Amino acid sequence: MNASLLSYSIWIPIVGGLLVLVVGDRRAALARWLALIVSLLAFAVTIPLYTGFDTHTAAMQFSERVAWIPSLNIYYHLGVDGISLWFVLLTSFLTVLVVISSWRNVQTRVAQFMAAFLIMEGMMIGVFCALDAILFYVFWEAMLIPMFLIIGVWGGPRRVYATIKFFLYTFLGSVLMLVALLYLYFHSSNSFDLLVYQHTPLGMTAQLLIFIAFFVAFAVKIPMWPVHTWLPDAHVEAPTAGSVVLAAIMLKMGAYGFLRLSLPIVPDASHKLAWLMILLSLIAIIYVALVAIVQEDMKKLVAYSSIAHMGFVTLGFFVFDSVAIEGSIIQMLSHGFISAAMFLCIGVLYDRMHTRNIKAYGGVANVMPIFAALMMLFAMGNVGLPGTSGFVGEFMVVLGTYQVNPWYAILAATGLITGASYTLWLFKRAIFGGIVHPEVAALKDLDAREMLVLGTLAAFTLLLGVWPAPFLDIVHTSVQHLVAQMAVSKIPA
Amino acid sequence: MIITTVLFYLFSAILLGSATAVITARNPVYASLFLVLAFFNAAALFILLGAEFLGLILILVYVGAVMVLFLFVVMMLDINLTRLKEGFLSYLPLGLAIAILGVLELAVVFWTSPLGHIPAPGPIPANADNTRALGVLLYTHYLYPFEIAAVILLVAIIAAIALTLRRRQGTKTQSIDAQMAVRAKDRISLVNLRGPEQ
Amino acid sequence: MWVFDWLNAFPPLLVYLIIPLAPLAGSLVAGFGGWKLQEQAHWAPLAGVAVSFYLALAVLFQTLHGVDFYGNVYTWAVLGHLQVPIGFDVDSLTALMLVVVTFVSLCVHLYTIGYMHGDPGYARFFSYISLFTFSMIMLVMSNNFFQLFFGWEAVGLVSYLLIGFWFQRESANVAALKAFIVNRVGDFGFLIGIAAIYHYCGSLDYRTVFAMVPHLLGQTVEIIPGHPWNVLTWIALLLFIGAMGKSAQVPLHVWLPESMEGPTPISALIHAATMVTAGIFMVARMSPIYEQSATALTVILLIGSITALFMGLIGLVQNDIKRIIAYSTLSQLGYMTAALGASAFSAAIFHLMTHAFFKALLFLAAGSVIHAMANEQDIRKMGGLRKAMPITYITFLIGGLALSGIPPFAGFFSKDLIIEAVGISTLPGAGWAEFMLVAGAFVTALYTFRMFFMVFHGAPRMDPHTWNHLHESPWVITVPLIALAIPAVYAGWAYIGPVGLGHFLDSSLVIAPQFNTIGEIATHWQGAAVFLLHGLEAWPFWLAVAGIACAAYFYAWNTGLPEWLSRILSPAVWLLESKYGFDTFNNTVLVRGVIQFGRLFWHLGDEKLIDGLMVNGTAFGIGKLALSWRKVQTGYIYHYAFAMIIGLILFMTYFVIWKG
Amino acid sequence: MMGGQPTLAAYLILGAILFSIGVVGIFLNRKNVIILLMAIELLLLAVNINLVAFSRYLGNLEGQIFVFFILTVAAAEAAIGLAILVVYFRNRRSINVEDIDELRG
Repeated sequence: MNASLLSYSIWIPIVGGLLVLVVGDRRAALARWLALIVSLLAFAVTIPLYTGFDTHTAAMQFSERVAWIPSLNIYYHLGVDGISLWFVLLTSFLTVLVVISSWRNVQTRVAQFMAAFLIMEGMMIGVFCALDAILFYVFWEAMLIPMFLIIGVWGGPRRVYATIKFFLYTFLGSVLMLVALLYLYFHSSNSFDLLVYQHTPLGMTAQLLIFIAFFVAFAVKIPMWPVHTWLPDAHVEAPTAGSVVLAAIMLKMGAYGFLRLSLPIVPDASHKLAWLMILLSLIAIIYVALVAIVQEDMKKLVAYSSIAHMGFVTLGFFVFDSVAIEGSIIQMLSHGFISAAMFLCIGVLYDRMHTRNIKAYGGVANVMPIFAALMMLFAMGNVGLPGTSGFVGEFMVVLGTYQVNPWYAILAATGLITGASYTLWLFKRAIFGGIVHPEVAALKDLDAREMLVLGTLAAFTLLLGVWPAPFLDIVHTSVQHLVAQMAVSKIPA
Repeated sequence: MIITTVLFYLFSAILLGSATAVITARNPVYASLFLVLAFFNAAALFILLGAEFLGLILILVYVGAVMVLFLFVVMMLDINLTRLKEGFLSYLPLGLAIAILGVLELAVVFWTSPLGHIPAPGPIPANADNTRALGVLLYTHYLYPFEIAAVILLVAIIAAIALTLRRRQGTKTQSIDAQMAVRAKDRISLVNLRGPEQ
Repeated sequence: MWVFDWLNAFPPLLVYLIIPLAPLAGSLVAGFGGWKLQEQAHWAPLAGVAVSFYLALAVLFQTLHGVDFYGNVYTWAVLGHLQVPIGFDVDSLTALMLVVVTFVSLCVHLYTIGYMHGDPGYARFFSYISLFTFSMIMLVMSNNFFQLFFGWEAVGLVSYLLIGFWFQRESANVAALKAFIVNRVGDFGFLIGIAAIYHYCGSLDYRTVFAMVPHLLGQTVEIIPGHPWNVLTWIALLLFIGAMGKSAQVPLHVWLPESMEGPTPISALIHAATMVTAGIFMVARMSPIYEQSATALTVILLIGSITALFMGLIGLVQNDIKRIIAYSTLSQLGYMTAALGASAFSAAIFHLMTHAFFKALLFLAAGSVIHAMANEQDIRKMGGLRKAMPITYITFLIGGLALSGIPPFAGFFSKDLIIEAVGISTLPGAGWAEFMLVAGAFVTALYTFRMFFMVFHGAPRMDPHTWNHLHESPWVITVPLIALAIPAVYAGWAYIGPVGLGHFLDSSLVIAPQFNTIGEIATHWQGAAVFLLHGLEAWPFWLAVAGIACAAYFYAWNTGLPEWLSRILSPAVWLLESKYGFDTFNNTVLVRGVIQFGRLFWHLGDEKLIDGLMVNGTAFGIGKLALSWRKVQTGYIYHYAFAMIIGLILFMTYFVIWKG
Repeated sequence: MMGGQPTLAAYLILGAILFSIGVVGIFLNRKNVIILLMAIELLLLAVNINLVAFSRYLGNLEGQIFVFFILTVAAAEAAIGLAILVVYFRNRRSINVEDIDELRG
């Protein structure tokens, strides 16, 4: 059982998703329940990963390695370490919430909708677990398809533009990554093993080119400035559940790629181009935050805030300080909870009012006090208030960044101010205030299902903020190992 | 041996001249006739090179069959020659330039490369049997390609027939397969002229 | 003391833990059970804060006997090589702060029962103020910078929630937002300061950091290349930016007057007695760092005294009773900050304490007035209230006298001590600072009694309906007033010895010998009575008396005079009424600037350049290119043949000429 | 060319010139499919001369074998080409290449 846990967590949702597809849209209720059961089962399967995880080693755990295409040396090779474990758990956990949250507000093609999410879950877990370059690439690209369908089929009025933009952006980036992987294949005596790549000596030019290829793929996914403009469009058009998965998990893929591929495989190039990455991260933190302030559409606002928050993540990576990198990972995890919650909150409002324009709201707190309280918590998390998860990562990144250059820390810390500005201004305009629009007066507070979803996320937001030690313990050894690895040049003497 | 050289230049000159005539002739009939002449000279050159079989084949197959086919088609079709000659010379400079360039370059290569100066082999022995040698090679080592070549020819024949075959409309001929395939229920069809009952 | 003896049976950590957790529990009960408890929601928070107060007293007595505590509760996280604990540092400074915080909080809880009665957010309000008490206790009990920052931001959050408590009001929301963001600007500096501390000391633990201070003395940092700064100055100034935000020092003071949009009890609790003094507390707590940097102390001294005088001046032209008190709070915080700058940390803490009592008293009394006036806050519409509200009148007078620094009330001792310490200080600019502080004494008395006379004396200016319904407030409001009035009277002469000058705080504070102003005063110390007599001969006292006399003359007897004066001095009045233009500057330059930049980046950067030019531009460009390239595809076979042949020849040429 | 036999280069240049004439033929008669086909025959003939010459000078009969196959394929090509031409003429009453543009986008 232990030996193939990862396979289970990948394939249970995928097979389950196919089953849901077979059940069909006619039997929507059955499809929903089946999807819920599958997602719960998939989540249950990932829990032993945490309980059985050995925090003392940086090696891959729960490894599986089976020949897949022997003639090309391609293996079905899976494994998790401290860096990827949380993302596997986050994915399986959020899928449960996503299924519950879409219980009622998706009424068309229910089975297909649920199936898309389940299949996507399996693929995303696959990305986080894959240790074979081709397997990684296959999951990486395959994951786009369900998301493409989710936005394209269940999306808003401009969904076609958004999906094509989303698809082209992300696909274009990935292709270069494939080229880099193939180059590595020929340079590592025909291996597709990502772990082998970490020990393959590479000259500076090769490293720089590989880094740029990876950078394009991952920067688009994160997304970093200036390749971020697909994200607001995709978010605005995506259904709530799609936004949740997009923000909470898919954005993490790019950052994860940096950690798993760029930093260990091309450390010298990473060092050499760190200034560029830091520059782009700081631009994301400052520029994008300013753009977020003036948004009129709630989802766009949160989407831009996601970009700004991911700026902290990439900033943390490229100062090569273990505190900062751990902070970045925690920031990613925290952003997984908080951005998911923010999008769900907006979804709650959208379900009732069918508009995301901030001006259409105002005074929601009068009629939806519980909702307002929960959203205030998430807003504070977004602002990065100590005691919520949002603070931990930013705090660690600033701490770690200061080690390298005080100016980086100073510029990054302006995110504290701008973050408070756009989040709380949104809150003031939408939630506080008197009731101006009669539609708002008719709003109903959260029902039990919504409360369950948001409450769970709130609990995690607080837990991670009040006691991040257990979360960090998992990450610690792997990050130390990574930092040690990064310190050694790979350029052949 | 001087005679060989003289013959080579003679045949070559006629070959090139007739080839030039082929591409410049106003009338396709003349063109094909010049082509025939070119083939004859080429065949002579082949024989000069000791490839009698190929030379003969060239005359038999090309002159005897292919060129006749050309002539046949040219004469069969009622071709508007004036339209075809429009802009005849407009591409001449380009074509000439490319041709001269190509010839010059090839000449340079051939003159400079050692390949061009391979010493001429000795005279062909009197008892040499080019046809037999080719036959031995064709029916042993190149048997499969030879068979395939035969199949290609067969395919070409069938394709040419299939392409040009035309079933004339309105001719009264017996369709045997249609007669064989007929079924009882196809013989009569009952048609309700009144339409459905109200 | 015998009432605390039974606590010895418990492990000390448990006792310390209960101090913050009791209000937190009260807050959770009120918050989650609020919709069921409704008007009974106050019991749990009240009980929680009462427990805290009781234990805080116990802790104070312990520390009086020299029992300190320094330990960790749990490890929050291990960051790289850095262990970040949640822990407590309980010494005399903490104990004193705990008592002040829990005492004022208890009074405010009690007062709130009456003041917020009938408000739909009754339970929510109690939940918030208990949560605030929890946060503030965490802040003062912290033994490391992380937890300090946690408390720091958490009090900011509760302050935000409470200022915007009446969230239906636009002005309250704006004020809340402003308070949070301005505080965030301070926190921004504070966070960088913490990062700097981590960078240089490798730890966030107070004791470890303080132990590292001697090693940092000679180190410099070049934030701006070519300008080496002393590391400790850099750290001290960064931390002080945080203090400027929280303790509302110029120019980060703009949020405090507007925070008066919140209900009065929280104005008393948060925006007078406790939260705003967090900055003062923090600097005192970090005295080992600040004492090593004369530059930082000078900056603090000047900013403090500028705040003290110029914010007090604005108080002269305000008409909203709460705003007047708010500006006086700003001014008094300036005094405290100036004391910090003069290294008179104990004086600052002492003033913090007395100020907590009399300012909370003033606010609560003002709240009592507002309550009686049916939420009217404009002093021009009051007058003659003393007959209707005797208890409020007396307590307000006590508070006012204490604020103005009239002996023997509490404020006199603490303020005089500060002025004297600043006078002794040898820092550059200390002379100016002393001048501003002394002048501030006059201004303080003037605006305080202007308010006093306009509210309680003279002819009533409200409508008859309100006049007829005037009544003294219920006991839940008056009892806290009386409870606060007592220390406002006696805390000065009773505690100036031990707290202001004595050795009670010595274990918590570090004072460098060259800055030891308080030590110098202490050498001449002959008891509170002598200090008082000495004070009667000094400028500040007579200026305060003059201020009261002026106020009495202008606003009780010759009420036409102020108008005439304001007409003569109209440019000055205009300057004061526009609050020196800080708000205008912030709104037009900063806020609008940020929004303009945001729009620019969005429309020009994102939409036009990135999306328009790069993304859609690429698509458009490829389309164009395809259109033109399509023309090459003529469909004529001979064109393709030519292309092939020409290509072939070109290749051949290449090989012949370059490779041949 | 000192008496004796013509060199290999002579044959190869003959082939090159013949090939070039074929190319010029294509350029000149770009509209007339029949002459185009004839030009192609010339090109093939040039190739064949080269092959036979190589075969002779290198003493390797395989060159002639290839000529044999080329002849086969060329014959097949000519047959089919002419068949297409006939069909085309039947449909369009023209063999002008410019009229062959049904597949043009």
